[in-house]
Amino acid sequence: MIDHLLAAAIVFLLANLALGLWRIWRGPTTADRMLSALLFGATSVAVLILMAEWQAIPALRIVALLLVMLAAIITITYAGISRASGSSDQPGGQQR
Amino acid sequence: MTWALMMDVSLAIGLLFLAWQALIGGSLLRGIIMFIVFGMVLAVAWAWLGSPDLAMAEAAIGAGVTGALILVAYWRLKRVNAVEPADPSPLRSGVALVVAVLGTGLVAALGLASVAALEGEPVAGQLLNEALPETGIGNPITGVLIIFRSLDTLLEIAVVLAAYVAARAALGKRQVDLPTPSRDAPLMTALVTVIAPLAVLVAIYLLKAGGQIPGGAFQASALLAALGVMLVLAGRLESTLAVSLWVRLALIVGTLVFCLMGLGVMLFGLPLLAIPGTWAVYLIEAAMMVSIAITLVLLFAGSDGLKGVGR
Amino acid sequence: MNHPQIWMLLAAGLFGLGLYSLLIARHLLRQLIAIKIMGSAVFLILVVSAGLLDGRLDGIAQALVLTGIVIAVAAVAFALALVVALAEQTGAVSLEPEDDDDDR
Amino acid sequence: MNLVELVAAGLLVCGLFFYLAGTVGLLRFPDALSRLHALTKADNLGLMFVCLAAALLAGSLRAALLLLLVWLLALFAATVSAHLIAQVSLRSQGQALEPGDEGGAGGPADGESGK
Repeated sequence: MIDHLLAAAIVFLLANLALGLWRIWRGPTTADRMLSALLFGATSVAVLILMAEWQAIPALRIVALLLVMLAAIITITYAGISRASGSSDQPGGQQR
Repeated sequence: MTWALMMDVSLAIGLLFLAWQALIGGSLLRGIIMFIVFGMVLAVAWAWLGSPDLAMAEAAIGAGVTGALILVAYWRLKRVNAVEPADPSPLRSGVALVVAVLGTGLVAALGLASVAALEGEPVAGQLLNEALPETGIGNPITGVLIIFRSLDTLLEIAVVLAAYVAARAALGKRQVDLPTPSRDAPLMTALVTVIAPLAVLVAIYLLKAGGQIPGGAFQASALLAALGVMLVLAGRLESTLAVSLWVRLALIVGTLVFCLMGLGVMLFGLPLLAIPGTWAVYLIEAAMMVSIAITLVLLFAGSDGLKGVGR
Repeated sequence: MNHPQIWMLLAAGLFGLGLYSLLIARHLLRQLIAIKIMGSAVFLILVVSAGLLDGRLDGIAQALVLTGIVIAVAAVAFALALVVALAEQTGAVSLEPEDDDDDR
Repeated sequence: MNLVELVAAGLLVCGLFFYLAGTVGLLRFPDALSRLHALTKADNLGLMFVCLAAALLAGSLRAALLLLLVWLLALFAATVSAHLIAQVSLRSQGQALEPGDEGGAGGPADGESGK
């Protein structure tokens, strides 16, 4: 029973990710795209934690830990780049 | 439809969609971000396929370090105002489409044939499982990497070193600038203070645990490399052209220890590259971890050395 | 991995996408991403075609792919150094001449 | 299904609800800053519930501590990431700081908002 729930939760989270993809695809600003990368980080971590229970592979928790650090590193890189290059967004990237 | 089938299908569709987005259409920056996300989802896919080792390596290197490398290269290209190439001609797209469809068909046919040919148990894996208990190493992947296919691994760290030397030769003896602007962000210090010691701790844990459970030198060095990249970007490590003996030593220590161990055992009548015991496995792994991590960080920084920066 | 066929088809699809993009893209970074994605497809094929042993993936294939991931990142770093050097010296990020598109 | 599993299931459903809320916010909110606000808060709360549920199911102190570490780290990383992304977003809302930086690169056109 609980196995089914875990599996359903993982599939739900993956579907959630698919929704988040729309925001990356759409933008409109690069900040939005990074935001979605953040969403991917947070959701993949939850997927891995649940998968560790479902498949009974404890090592996946360590993978989740690595993924948290990784998402932070990517954001720092991106923020650094967009700051150092003045403006990463084209003028059209302004929001309403 | 079982849950497992749903997982297979949704991960496959997601990966295909992300690859499509990363490669075709849209701006290059969007493509790069999509590629990073592709790496994250691929890490989840490896986990789902039952390989935590590959998931760790993919998360830290495939998505993290590679993503940071490509983003920084994009930034450098923008700074030198490189001319962006025009769109390809329709004729060329048509030819490429035909080639790609043929290639896809060929790979699909080969792949499906190889799956269909998988009747019995895999012989090599069987032999591996039989031979593994004698070595005292519980993790089959570490066993393969260090004991059974040690020549591959030795050549592999030599290739990583060669890539560093070649990249240095390509960029020449000059300072490459890096986007290190977030140094004064108020929360950055706190983040670095927490993550840096934790990452070192987890890396050492992975190295030690890698003998028996998922983990090992490659995963640990991937994590350390990702940490190094973060420290460089947070302005805590600065690239320098000053050559330091320690950095040079750290670059080659993996290859050096592996070679010395491989040759040294011949003095005791063992064959070339034989591993005299589990202690040797851990020694080689530790040396490899240091070398690969520092090589990847220096490749990222595009420099000869690194120096710490005070606050 | 209950359905290896799905993963094989995924690998073929990734390979085809990468090949297509490699052939039509002119920006070197885009071509590099294409090669990386083709590489991921190859890794998938390698692991999936090795099959399962007692419900676990084959250790040898996993070790080979692990090696491959590390080599791939080193190769990418080298390729990026070449791209940056090219751009700094010639101002181009493509290996093709700008004007004549249709001569090949 | 015993009591522990029941509690874990409840926590899990709570967590999924917050994930859904975060994604809805990401899709529906009008500007980048409010989307940031929705995503980083809701998702981390969701992650907390998921971690609690997983810790209950795992039933070992070691696993629970590791999950706690994952959650704390995620919370921390999300804080800093949100701060940095907000900075970027604010800066791009104003004028372009170095106009020379853009045109020459041939317009990678990040802001194809018309798309």
